[in-house]
Amino acid sequence: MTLTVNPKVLTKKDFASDQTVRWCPGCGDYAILSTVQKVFAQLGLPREKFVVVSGIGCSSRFPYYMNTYGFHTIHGRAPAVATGIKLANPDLSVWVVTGDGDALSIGGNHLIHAARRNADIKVLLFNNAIYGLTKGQLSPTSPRGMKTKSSPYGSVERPVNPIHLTLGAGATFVARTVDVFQSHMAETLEAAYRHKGFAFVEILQNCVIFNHGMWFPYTERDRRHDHVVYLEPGKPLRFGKAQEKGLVMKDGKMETVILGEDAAEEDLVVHDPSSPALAFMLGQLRDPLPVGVFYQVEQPTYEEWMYRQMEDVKRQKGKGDLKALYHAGDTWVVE
Amino acid sequence: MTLTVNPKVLTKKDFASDQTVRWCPGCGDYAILSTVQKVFAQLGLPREKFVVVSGIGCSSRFPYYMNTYGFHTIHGRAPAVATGIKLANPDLSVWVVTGDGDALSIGGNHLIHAARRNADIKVLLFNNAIYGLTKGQLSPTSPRGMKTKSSPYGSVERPVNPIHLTLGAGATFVARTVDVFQSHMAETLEAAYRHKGFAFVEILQNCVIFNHGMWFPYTERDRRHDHVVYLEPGKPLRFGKAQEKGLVMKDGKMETVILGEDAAEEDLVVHDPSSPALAFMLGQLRDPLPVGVFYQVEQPTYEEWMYRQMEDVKRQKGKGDLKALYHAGDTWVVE
Amino acid sequence: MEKEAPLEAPVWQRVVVRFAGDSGDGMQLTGNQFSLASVLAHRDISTLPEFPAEIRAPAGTLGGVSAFQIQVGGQDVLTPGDQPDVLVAMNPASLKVSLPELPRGALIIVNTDAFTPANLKKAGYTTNPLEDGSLRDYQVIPVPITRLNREAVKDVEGLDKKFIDRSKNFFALGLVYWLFDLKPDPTLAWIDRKFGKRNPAVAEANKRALMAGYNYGITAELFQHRYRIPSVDFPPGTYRRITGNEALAMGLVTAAQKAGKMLFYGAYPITPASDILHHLAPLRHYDVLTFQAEDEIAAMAAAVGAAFAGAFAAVGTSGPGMLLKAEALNLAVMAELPLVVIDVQRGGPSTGLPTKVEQADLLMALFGRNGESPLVVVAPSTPADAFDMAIEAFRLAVRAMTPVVLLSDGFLANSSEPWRIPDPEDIPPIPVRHPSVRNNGGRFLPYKRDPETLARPWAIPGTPGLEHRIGGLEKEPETGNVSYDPQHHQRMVKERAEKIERLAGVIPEAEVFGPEEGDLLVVGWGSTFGAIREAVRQAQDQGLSVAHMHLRYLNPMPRNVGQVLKRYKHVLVPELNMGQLAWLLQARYLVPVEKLNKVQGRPFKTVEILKAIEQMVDGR
Amino acid sequence: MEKEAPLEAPVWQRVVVRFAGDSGDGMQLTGNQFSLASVLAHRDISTLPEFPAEIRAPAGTLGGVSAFQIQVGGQDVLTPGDQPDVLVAMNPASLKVSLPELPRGALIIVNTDAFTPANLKKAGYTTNPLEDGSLRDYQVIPVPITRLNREAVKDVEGLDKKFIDRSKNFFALGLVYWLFDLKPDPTLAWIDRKFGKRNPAVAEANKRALMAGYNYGITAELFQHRYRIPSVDFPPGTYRRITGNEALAMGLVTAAQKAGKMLFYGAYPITPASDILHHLAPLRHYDVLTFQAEDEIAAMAAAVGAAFAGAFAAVGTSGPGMLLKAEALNLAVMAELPLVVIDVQRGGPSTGLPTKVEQADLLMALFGRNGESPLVVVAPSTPADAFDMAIEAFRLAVRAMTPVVLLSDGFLANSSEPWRIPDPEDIPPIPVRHPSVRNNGGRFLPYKRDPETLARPWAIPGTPGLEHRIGGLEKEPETGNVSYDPQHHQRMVKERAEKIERLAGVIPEAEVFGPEEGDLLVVGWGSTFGAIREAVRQAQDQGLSVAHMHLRYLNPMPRNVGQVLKRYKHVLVPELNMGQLAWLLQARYLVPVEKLNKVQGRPFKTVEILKAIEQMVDGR
Ligand SMILES: Cc1ncc(C[n+]2csc(CCOP(=O)(O)OP(=O)(O)O)c2C)c(N)n1
Ligand SMILES: Cc1ncc(C[n+]2csc(CCOP(=O)(O)OP(=O)(O)O)c2C)c(N)n1
Ligand code: SF4
Ligand code: SF4
Ligand SMILES: [Mg+2]
Ligand SMILES: [Mg+2]
Repeated sequence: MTLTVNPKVLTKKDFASDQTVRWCPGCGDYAILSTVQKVFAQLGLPREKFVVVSGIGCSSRFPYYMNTYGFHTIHGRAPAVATGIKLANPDLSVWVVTGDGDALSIGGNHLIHAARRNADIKVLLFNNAIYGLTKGQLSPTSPRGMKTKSSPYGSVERPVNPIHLTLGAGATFVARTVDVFQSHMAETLEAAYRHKGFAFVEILQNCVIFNHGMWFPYTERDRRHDHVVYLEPGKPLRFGKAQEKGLVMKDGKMETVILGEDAAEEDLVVHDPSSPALAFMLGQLRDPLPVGVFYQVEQPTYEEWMYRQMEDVKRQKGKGDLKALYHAGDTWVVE
Repeated sequence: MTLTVNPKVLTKKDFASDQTVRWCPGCGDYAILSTVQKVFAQLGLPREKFVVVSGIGCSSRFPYYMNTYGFHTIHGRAPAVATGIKLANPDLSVWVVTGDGDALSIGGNHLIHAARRNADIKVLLFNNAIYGLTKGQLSPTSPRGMKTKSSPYGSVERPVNPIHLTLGAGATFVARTVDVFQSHMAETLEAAYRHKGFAFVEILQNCVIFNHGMWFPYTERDRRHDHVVYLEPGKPLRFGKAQEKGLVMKDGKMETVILGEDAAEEDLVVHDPSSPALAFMLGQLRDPLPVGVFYQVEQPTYEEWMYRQMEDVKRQKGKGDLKALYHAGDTWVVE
Repeated sequence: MEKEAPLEAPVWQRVVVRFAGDSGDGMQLTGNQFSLASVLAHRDISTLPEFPAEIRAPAGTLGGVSAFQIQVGGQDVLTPGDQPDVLVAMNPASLKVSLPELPRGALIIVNTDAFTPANLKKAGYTTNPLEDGSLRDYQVIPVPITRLNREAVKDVEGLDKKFIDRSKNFFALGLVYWLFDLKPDPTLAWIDRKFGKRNPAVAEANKRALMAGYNYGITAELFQHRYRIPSVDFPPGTYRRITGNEALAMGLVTAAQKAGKMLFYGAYPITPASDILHHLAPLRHYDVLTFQAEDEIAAMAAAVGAAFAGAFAAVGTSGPGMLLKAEALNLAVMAELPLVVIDVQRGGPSTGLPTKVEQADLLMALFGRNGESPLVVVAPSTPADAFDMAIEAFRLAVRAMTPVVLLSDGFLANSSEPWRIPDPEDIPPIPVRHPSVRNNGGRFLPYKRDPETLARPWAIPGTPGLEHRIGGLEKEPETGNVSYDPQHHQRMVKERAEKIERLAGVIPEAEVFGPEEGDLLVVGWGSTFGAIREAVRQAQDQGLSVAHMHLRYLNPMPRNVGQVLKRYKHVLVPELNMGQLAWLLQARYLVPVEKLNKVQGRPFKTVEILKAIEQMVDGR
Repeated sequence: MEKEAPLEAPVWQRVVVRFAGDSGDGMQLTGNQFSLASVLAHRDISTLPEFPAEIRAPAGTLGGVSAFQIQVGGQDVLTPGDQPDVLVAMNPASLKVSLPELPRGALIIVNTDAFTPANLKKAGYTTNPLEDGSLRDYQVIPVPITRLNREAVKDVEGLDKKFIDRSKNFFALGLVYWLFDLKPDPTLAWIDRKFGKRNPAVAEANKRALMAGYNYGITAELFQHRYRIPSVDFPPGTYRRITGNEALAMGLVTAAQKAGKMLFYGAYPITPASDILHHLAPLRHYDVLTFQAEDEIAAMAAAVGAAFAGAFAAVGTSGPGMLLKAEALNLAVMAELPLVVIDVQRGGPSTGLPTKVEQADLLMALFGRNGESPLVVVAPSTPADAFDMAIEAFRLAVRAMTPVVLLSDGFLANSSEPWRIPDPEDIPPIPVRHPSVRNNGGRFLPYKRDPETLARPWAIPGTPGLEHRIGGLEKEPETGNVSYDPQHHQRMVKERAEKIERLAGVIPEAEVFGPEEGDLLVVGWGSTFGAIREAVRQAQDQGLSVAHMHLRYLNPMPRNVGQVLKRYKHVLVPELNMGQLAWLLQARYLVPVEKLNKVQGRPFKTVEILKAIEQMVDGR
């Protein structure tokens, strides 16, 4: 039996596994799955080169539905497992699918360390601001006051900001997209893939069962334009149905203006994904909510450095020889 | 035997325990210990109200030397233990002493979650950019290329920036000081104490044995002035022996200028600890290195919210009664 | 006019009923209402909900089946029953999933309307089981439930269309009420309480559905007989139903109040333990502080901190969480701080079977920490017992200044039984002493042990003059100062072990149910109690010389265990694992034991244990 | 002219020497040089360094003492010795710390210059032991080492003042070389290699100090005799010294190379395991990728990932780290991936005694994971054996597709012995198969087991056509698809256990040293090998009927263990814990065993075991 695969002819279908998808009807995860399958098919890489790694959560069932290599690991540890995979075989395209609880609560440490090391892995965080799989408890992205099974009188916690956290950890690529923004998500995922190094993509996702409508202010067709701003490198920050609004900087803070009334196009902030301070400021904004690539900077990847060092040492010392290893130091001979 | 303690007459000595201090001669930890003891004595709080909690590391031996309540816990978990202490008894003044490995490597997750929750605990991170206790391995703050026992050919990792990380996590107080800057450290610690909420203080510390001189560019008396800038709220950022240099903003970046030559006093950036973006930008600077309070904002603390909720519920529902609890729901009587 | 069932209708001592349908069909609610009606009619019950795997499977598939099994009886009911005598199947998938459990002759009430080609296909049926003769060994009662129900609610004013079919479970419930001669009133009242205000139309529809089902029973003459179950002579008192998770939550709160303490509960959600958190989180006015931590490590570490600060601290989790808690738990062993760790065991290893029962964490609880790390391990045997054991856990924790692990499981957690509500006044207080003066003249010695219990003093931060430092390094006796002295280590290791062993002096001896000596002793622990006790009872009824000893204390073990074991020719240890208690008993008492192991994510059936008993006593 | 020791000087089969001084006195270096000189003179050795607790204590205090003990012998030397025959004490603190270990009559060489009032005080002496008669039971050789050394190096040109006294350990070493009739040449050469280029003045000073000490021995007539130790008939070959940690590092690299694989080593530093990382990190050119993770969880998880991707993955840690690794290790059990987990055990519980030896993680290794989680556990018995067992661990891991836990300890880690360097060619390759074609016609079944080993195929990402998904949930057999089916769970639990048990068929039977049957069998595991073997040998020399069985495989156990146990009247199990192997043996084989337990952070002394043997064989 021959197993040759021609990457050129791959379609979305090729990336669908034979397992029944088991999310609740209407769950935002479906749209993400569909887009990821589509994007993967277009990347020009054969299926066997993809590894999709996840933790535990509704979102983390993702690998089962992808006809690639997949590993549904344990809660919060996917970035560490992915790092091991990437280090062992840098040839693979390694993707982490995770949830807000998985990545930001139990897995927070692995996320920030993967970010700072800059191993070339792509982290897709499905943020539904709730624990779906365990049936509706507070998550680190649930807003203060939110009532859940574990916070019946409202949350008393300040939520974490995933964009800020990953920027603070030193991620080289930080982006946000939304489950229902199909083409935006596709572009963002492709940008993440093209980025050489660690890429973090927050995907706002609707949980129909335990947190329905969490992101509606940003996703409902009629409101969307007024509450979402698309980040495009080198372009001024405009939004609104007729692109009539924009963002200006005032006293070190972002403010919304009406073009022509409060300000002119030249006054608007121009998006520069190479500026960490701007990215941090944009990360603070909730209305309008920025989507797109907040920050991107090219740096050598962790595995690049690691393998370069291995090669350097080999060049200097020659390929390791067990005999030499055993005989290092003082030896004596008995005859 | 009477145990009354008069907080007014406390001195530094009162805070020294009877245990022999066991750091290497010359270790930067001595200076920090001395300053902490001095500052504690001045805060007007009786000894029994202090709890010093630590993880594992050279730095984490700290509680043994403080004549207060103390808990030398396990590696990386001190912020979580401290949160439990504070929640159980908000009356206590809870201090965490930790190292760069303890807080940023194994304990990273607890640090960022303590920061975002804003429980009123003070975290002192002794940053010596090395694992001291385990005898000299790479730490998350060791610079790339640094040779250690675990990186004999130089580190291949991008270090973490503790200021950025805690800002990204949403800390309400972020500061930096240096082991040998005695009075600056005292001021900074006092500011941390006065801050209502989570306070993070990075203290650059010299490890004479495994990483001697790591911070010398900033600490040597003759070089200090040119490489350190003191952050003071509302003051322009000036430094240099004769305060002849300053920092200006250019294209969204900080740049050093010579006053009178490249720029005037008015051009200088004025420090505003309420601006997260400015704090983030300052966090990037390595030369000059900013010390002082990068960021401070007042927000309700975690335990405040929690206890307020407990009180609210009590007010609404009355103090809980076991009988009512047992009898909630459907019951039936057998006679 | 109500037609009575034929007079010769037998009296059933116990009947097992199973409601099964799609996740969306409200089977849990139905089962719960049936349980309630049964207990209000003074019958004993034991229930077992069966949820589908965590994520909602597509409607109508085998994976999406939700079921609720209940045994109702006129005498001690100890298990939800081996095999359903009555099955209510709301769709083909639920029939298919349940059928293997049914005995021949069982009564099956099916919603024929749901047996559409599409649904049959989703359930993997190629022919319709209602028509192909494959159910010939059962009494099938075909009822067009969906249609009848639509009829019943069609006139309800203001009823949103999407709610019409949602009431069909009430129709089925009404029918079953009639079948069991139970009054629909409690459910009618419940419907009013639940929906009356918020959505009167839905309330009305549900009530009509319920009564339509009940009346259908009266008029349709579908059944050969009704089930008559005598009522039980419960001891006088007020009763409620209680699940294991509810009982644990209430036990923890009670323990704290009995000590005049705040309850600090640290948790990170995990199936099947999350409900303990959900039960505790609303109890703020009971001085219950629930802390949802970033992970299990932090939950445990915070509990250690809270215990240090003087709170009654507890945590609850399941297997994977226990692993993450182990290091901070070990710190509590070393720091000698009292706290309670609940492990609601589920199928393993690794993520395993998150919603299923297993008892495979026993040896982990005992040995799953580095170094010699003795602590107390207890295990409730029934939901109601969980209340008592939660209190007992704190009592022992405080007495010996030690962490206590309480092993529950996924079956105990969710199954329910009637609970005679105690008077809180009757529960003895838990004595706690926090020293306020130095225990050694001018010095405070944090590790100076109580000569009787070997407990160290619980001096809490904030107390003037008792400032001291503790930690995870080995210590000098008494002072608690860090010490690497070989003799100090040896002594402290021994004292930590000894202090746990001494608790054997205050815990009750293990009770033996049955003859004092004989052919066979069946030894169990945890949630297998009901199945074992029932099997032993049946074996005794057959005249076999069999006794049952159930261990609620696993460490230390009751002081009589060794002697009891030796009084029987054979010992049988049934466990939902590969033989962990068996291993312990052999290691400790050098008594050979026979193992009966099941690792299928399900409780034992009585018959499985009975068979093993018969084989051991008769068979050789 | 060299004065020979009196002719009647006895020949010593073995001598135990202990170098002790302040941390700053270079005692480890001194001990290492002495070891080297001894082995180069064809003597057998066993060494034990003793570091002060982790943080540098103030100079001159008891806490700051650093010591190095070595047994040198003319026949099999199995331990560093119970009691030093010769003590070199560089200051009062080191004398005080060492004295309790010395037998009467021991030879004590003291640096009298260090016995200043200040130093005496720091050591807690109120009177000078050299003068108050308290050493009358020993042969004290007072040498003004500091002064003599200063004299020796005073003319070295360009010698920085601060280095003058630093060479005094070489003076002491020279003196001891003379005493043991050892050639100073290897050390002279070593000094040249080490300092010759970088600091010729220091090199010169050290060499002069060494020779001055040696010559002082010749001229001063301090000793009644020199120690004559015959040389050993080692089998021919090239030898080196090796510590346990070195051996493990080399074993791991060898295993990987023998499979043509990269070695992925995930680690988070922790005493006493960190040195394995330090030994591996420089081996980049051996395709060794060391990953210093953010914590033990990540180290383990990354290793699981690396194993999934096809690398030879290993991790190394100590007790507290094992707890953090448990969850991801359990994932490897479920995912059935091969990897090696090294636990260098130290004193516990919790942080415990980080630098000290203990064997208290055995039951944790076996049972410290939720659910039924069987894996392989092995334990090397000597430093050199650690090399073989590291390779064996990988061999078993790959054969059964399972994680393997290798239990070393703080004693094995740092002690050293001569190692006959193998020819790498003689080490058999480790066969690894990664499938490249589907194993079931058109489908790939990731859990289709090999009928002989029950191992599943190790198909690695990047292989076209074998795309598959694995995870921590329970699985359907063969397909590996998630399954909650009761029978699937039962079957998979059994198969995971069975596959480990089957390895008993390929591991060697346990060897018995001594009579095939008799009065007493002593059973041990791990680093206690030397002390037990030595004690058994001495008991046998006394004519006692005693044998020794040392278990290098703890799970599965060698197939003959049960039978061997039954061939002796009594069984004694000495362990550096409270009786963990003893538990295992009782639980598994129902054979009563006598326990000999020590938890003092120290290895057994031969005499301790010998006494227990005598009591059991003679005493009753
Ligand atoms: C160690 C451990 N702790 C807890 C759990 C239980 N658990 C499974 S998923 C989950 C959180 C899921 O939330 P999220 O990551 O936001 O994913 P979602 O289900 O919302 O997609 C939790 C707490 C677990 N599986 N393992
Ligand atoms: C779970 C666990 N892993 C590893 C260790 C070993 N360990 C102790 S301290 C330490 C790092 C110390 O570095 P840092 O926090 O920077 O403190 P420093 O000693 O430099 O003050 C490590 C890895 C441990 N004690 N526990
Ligand atoms: S619970 Fe929420 S997140 Fe999970 S599958 Fe259902 S809708 Fe999606
Ligand atoms: S090793 Fe470094 S950090 Fe630790 S005590 Fe010594 S000097 Fe200080
Ligand atoms: Mg979520
Ligand atoms: Mg450090």
